[in-house]
Formats: sequence, C-alpha cells, structure tokens
Amino acid sequence: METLLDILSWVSLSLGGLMVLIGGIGALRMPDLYTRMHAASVTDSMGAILVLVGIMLQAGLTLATIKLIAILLFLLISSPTSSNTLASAALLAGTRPFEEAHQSDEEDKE
Amino acid sequence: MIVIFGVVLLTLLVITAIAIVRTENLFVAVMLLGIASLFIAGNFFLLDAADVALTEAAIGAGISTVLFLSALALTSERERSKSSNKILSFTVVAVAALVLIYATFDKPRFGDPDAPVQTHVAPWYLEKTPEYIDIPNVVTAVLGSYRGYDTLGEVLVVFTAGIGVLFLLGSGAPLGSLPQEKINEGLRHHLIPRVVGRVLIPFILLFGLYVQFHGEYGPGGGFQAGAIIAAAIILFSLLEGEQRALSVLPARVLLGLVAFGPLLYLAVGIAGIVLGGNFLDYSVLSSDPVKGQQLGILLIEAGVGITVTGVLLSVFHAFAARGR
Amino acid sequence: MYYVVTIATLVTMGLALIRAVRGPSVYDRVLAVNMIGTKTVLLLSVIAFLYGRPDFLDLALAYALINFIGVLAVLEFFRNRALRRSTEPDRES
Amino acid sequence: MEILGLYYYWVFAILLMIGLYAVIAKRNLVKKLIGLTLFQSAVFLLYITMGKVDEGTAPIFSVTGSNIFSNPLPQVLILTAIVVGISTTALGLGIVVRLKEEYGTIEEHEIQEIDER
Repeated sequence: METLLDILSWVSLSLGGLMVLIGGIGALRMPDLYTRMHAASVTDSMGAILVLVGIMLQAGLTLATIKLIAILLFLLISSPTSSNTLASAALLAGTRPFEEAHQSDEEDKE
Repeated sequence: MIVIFGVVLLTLLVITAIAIVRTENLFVAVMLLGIASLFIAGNFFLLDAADVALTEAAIGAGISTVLFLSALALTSERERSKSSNKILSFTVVAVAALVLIYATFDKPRFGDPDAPVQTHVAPWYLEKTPEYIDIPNVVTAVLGSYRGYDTLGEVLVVFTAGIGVLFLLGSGAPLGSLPQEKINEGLRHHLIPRVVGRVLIPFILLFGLYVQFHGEYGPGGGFQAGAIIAAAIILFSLLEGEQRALSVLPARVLLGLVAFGPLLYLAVGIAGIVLGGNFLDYSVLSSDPVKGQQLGILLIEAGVGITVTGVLLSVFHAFAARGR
Repeated sequence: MYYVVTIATLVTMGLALIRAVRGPSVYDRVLAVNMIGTKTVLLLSVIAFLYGRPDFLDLALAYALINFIGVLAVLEFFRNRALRRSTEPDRES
Repeated sequence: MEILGLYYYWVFAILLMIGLYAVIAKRNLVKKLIGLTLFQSAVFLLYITMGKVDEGTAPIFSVTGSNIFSNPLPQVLILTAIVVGISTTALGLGIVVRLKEEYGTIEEHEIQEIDER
C-alpha cells in the first residue's frame, strides 16, 4: 500500500512538472496572445492539480492535506478567472485573434 | 541543492530588475515589479524567513501593484525623456558596485553559524523564548515583546505616512470631467470576476483573521494580517465600485482605525507602567508573567493589524478619490 | 522527486520571465505575471515539503488567494484609461 | 559552495546599484520611486541572507524539524520594514500626484524649468 501510494504520487508529481514545463514552452513559443494564453492557462490548472495531488499523497491525512486542498480549490477558481478577465480585456481593447496576429502585434509594440 | 534554487531565483530577479530599469513604459515596469516581488518572496522562503515571505506576499502581490497603478492612472504611463548623464551615472554605479563586491570577500561565509550576527543576541532570544514567553514563533516574540519599542516606532511611521498621504490627497480634489456614475460602477458589468470575487472575499478575510491570531504559532502577525484584510476590501472596491466600499467602511471609520491602532499599542505600554512595570513590559498584565506576555503580544499585534488595515485602505481611497 | 518539480517550476518561471520582458503587448506581460504567480504557489508548496515544514503552506495559500487582485487592478486600470480616452481625447498627447 | 554563498551578496550589490541607477539617472519621478523600491528590496535581501544558518530552519518551534534555527532578529527588522516601505512609497506617490496636478508633468527637468521661469 505504501509503495503504491509512493509510486502514484511520484507519477503525479513528474507529470505535473512536465505539464508546468509544457505550459512555459507554450507561453514562449506560441504566435499570438490568445494562443499563448491558452497554452499557459490550461497547463496551469492541470499542472497545479497534478503537483498538489502528488504532494497530498505524500502528506497523508494531515492538516497539510486540508491546506493543500484549499490551495488547489482557490487556484482552480481564481486562475481561470484571471485568464478570462485578461482575454476579455484584450479583446475589448481591440487585440484581434490569430489571423491578424502579426498586424496587431505591431500595433501594440512599445 | 536548495542553494542552487536560490541562485536561480536570484538570477531571475536580477534580469527582472534590469528589465524594469530599461523599459520606458511605466505600466510594464509596474508589472515587472510585481514579478520581482514574487521572486523576492521565494528567496525569503528559501532563506528560512517564512514570516518575511508572508509579508512580502501580502504586500507585493496585490497592494503595491494597486497603489502604483492608481498613481499611474493619475499621472502618465510613459517616460517622456531620456535618462540624464547616462555615462556618468553608470560609471558611479559601476564603481560603487565593484567596491561593494570587493567588500563581500571579507564577509563571513554564507550560513556560518559562528558569524558575529549569529552570536550576539539571537541565541539568547532562541533560548529564552520558551521560558519567558512560551510561544513557538520566536519572530513574533521578538517583534512583540523583546523589541516592542522598535515595533511601536514602526507603527508610528506607518501611521504618519498614512496621515501624510491623507493631507496631500485628501481634500480639494479637482473634479475631473469623467462621468461620475461610470466611475462609480467599478467592474460591476464583468460578471465572472464579480461572482468569483464574491466567493473569494470571505475566505481572504477569514485567512486574514487566521494570520492575525495564529501569528504566535505559525508565520503571521499583525503586519501581514493587516495587509491581507486590506487586500480583501480593496478587491471588494475594485469589483463593486468605490462608492459601495465606502458605504460599507466609511472614510471616517477608516480614520478612526488609523488612530485607534497606535493608541491601543500605547495604551498597552502605559498599562505596563500603571501596573508597576516598565513601559511595554507585559509581564505585569496578568498574575502569571508568561500569561501576561502572551496577552500583551496579542493586544499589540491587534493594534498593529488595525493600523496597517486602516492606513492601507485610507491611502487606497485617497488615490481613488483623486481620479474622479 | 520534489526536486524535479522544483526544477520544472523554476525553468517555467524563467520562460515566463522572457515572455514578460519581450512583450510585445501589455497583455502578454500581465499573462506572464499571472503565470509566475501560479508557479510561485506551486514552488512554495513543494519547498515547504522539501524542508519538512508543512506548516508553512500558509504562504502558498496567501498567494493563491491574493494573486487575483493584481489582474483585477490591471483590468480596472484599462477600463479607467478607456473612459478617459473617450471623454477627453486630447489630454494624453 | 563558497562561490554560491558569495553570489547572494553579489546579487545584493548588483540589485542595490540597479536601484540606485534608476534613482539618479532616470528623470521620471514614478520611475525613481520604482528604483527606490528595488533599492529597498536589495537591502531586505542582504539582511535575510545574513540571518541564514547552515542546516537551519525558520525560527518557529515545532514538534518535527531540526533544532537549528536561523536568526530571528533580521527577520523581525525586515518584516516591519516591508510594511513601512509600502507606506512611504505611497507617500512618495502622493507627492508625485500632487506635483502632476500643480505642474502638469512628472519629469524632473521640466519641473525645474517651470520653477526657474
């Protein structure tokens, strides 16, 4: 049982690390704002779930697990909201999605 | 291994700092400052300073960004002019940096337990806290009791700064030409953040109270809790508009809080004199000196928390009122 | 295994920082701030366990709760700016 | 290991000087305040770095964990200094906002020109 939990948590942690890394690469490599946001926010949530669940499996039934659940819940509520808010602000300000990406990038350059 | 993590975080911090100085867009500089604050908090945590990291988290993540942005909204977003005397200033700064770096070679080794800093009063604090005060968090013990006089000074500085901002911005705001009702509505039309904000605000307030009263046992205390509670109310006024926030907590009440915090602190200090001890000597507050110390720390932490909440909120409202 | 997650998080922070410095638009930078914020929450929770002091999860909790305010402040800033531009078009020359 | 420890102090020196550069070379007053914030942060880092003890942990007693604690004193000083820092920054920003209202600009040399007229 112990080893099973250990293996599960290690798998979850390393998958989470991978997710986080993919998100970072996506945010750097994608061509325009909305695709970058997509890469960053989706992997953000998945990475957070995997990493925090991995730690929870290590911690067992303690106060720490309850705090971790709280952290996970708040992250899952607030992080997509931030992305949504940001995307709608960008859209309202006139940043166009993909097709005209190059053009709008030029406009926004400092 | 952990030292290497620290080194990576510090390198990222230096890159961020250089980017902050180079950019001419002040909005970008403020965003980068937020990132720098995250790296700094991570570093504090790696260097065993959980309390300090919590303070940096409470201040840097929300309040400092909000204050800088409201100042930018009132001034301008771009630097218009180039730097003055670029070469001269760069030389001065580079020479000073070299001197400082040269000086670091004489410093005690990083983490040396025998360095002069570690052998002065710190071991005494660590050794005697269980005996005199009996709370697990030595940082709170030093802050509240051993160096309570220092903390009183800091609280008065925060108080003075808050009063200063109110004097500068509080009255005679020029009325802008912006439509009043538009300004007052805040982000009320953005449904998703508003709903989520309503869910989060009670939890932030609860967490603030937890940090306030759990400060004796874990990382926390009045300074952090004040900032967190202020952040919750700032979130409320961003979402629902200034007017509603002010009707919940009117400016008069905030001013009362600003004044009440330091007064509570001073009252605890004077109570020590009246009961036959020294100024800020909590041992006499109760028949058992250890209980007295704990009671004193609880009270002055409450005073600190009230002051910080009041000052930060008053400052926020002063800036926001100027924008109208 | 905690080390793997920590390293991945640090590398991602670096990548997001590059995005924040390069821009190009202001929204990219806000996105990067947001990303680094979530990564900080993960980093702090992992390091709390790496140090064997799980009672320090309070810090990660603080960030999970408060990071949201920054983005809202930015949104309010943009809204104010749009309002100013629409009412006084030639103030900001 | 030796070098890695020194690196902390070097970053302090570099960060301090980046902040100082922004304060003396930039003409925009808000930028100067941002530089001042960086300068402050560098000092905070120095204090906390000096308080670290090998193998130590945060100075909060707990049932688990080691018995070596880092120095609590610098932490107390910096904890209060962070909150004082944000209050004084707010005061600085208040002055800048008032200057903008009176002079219509926040560029240092333009304010001086208006004063000399």
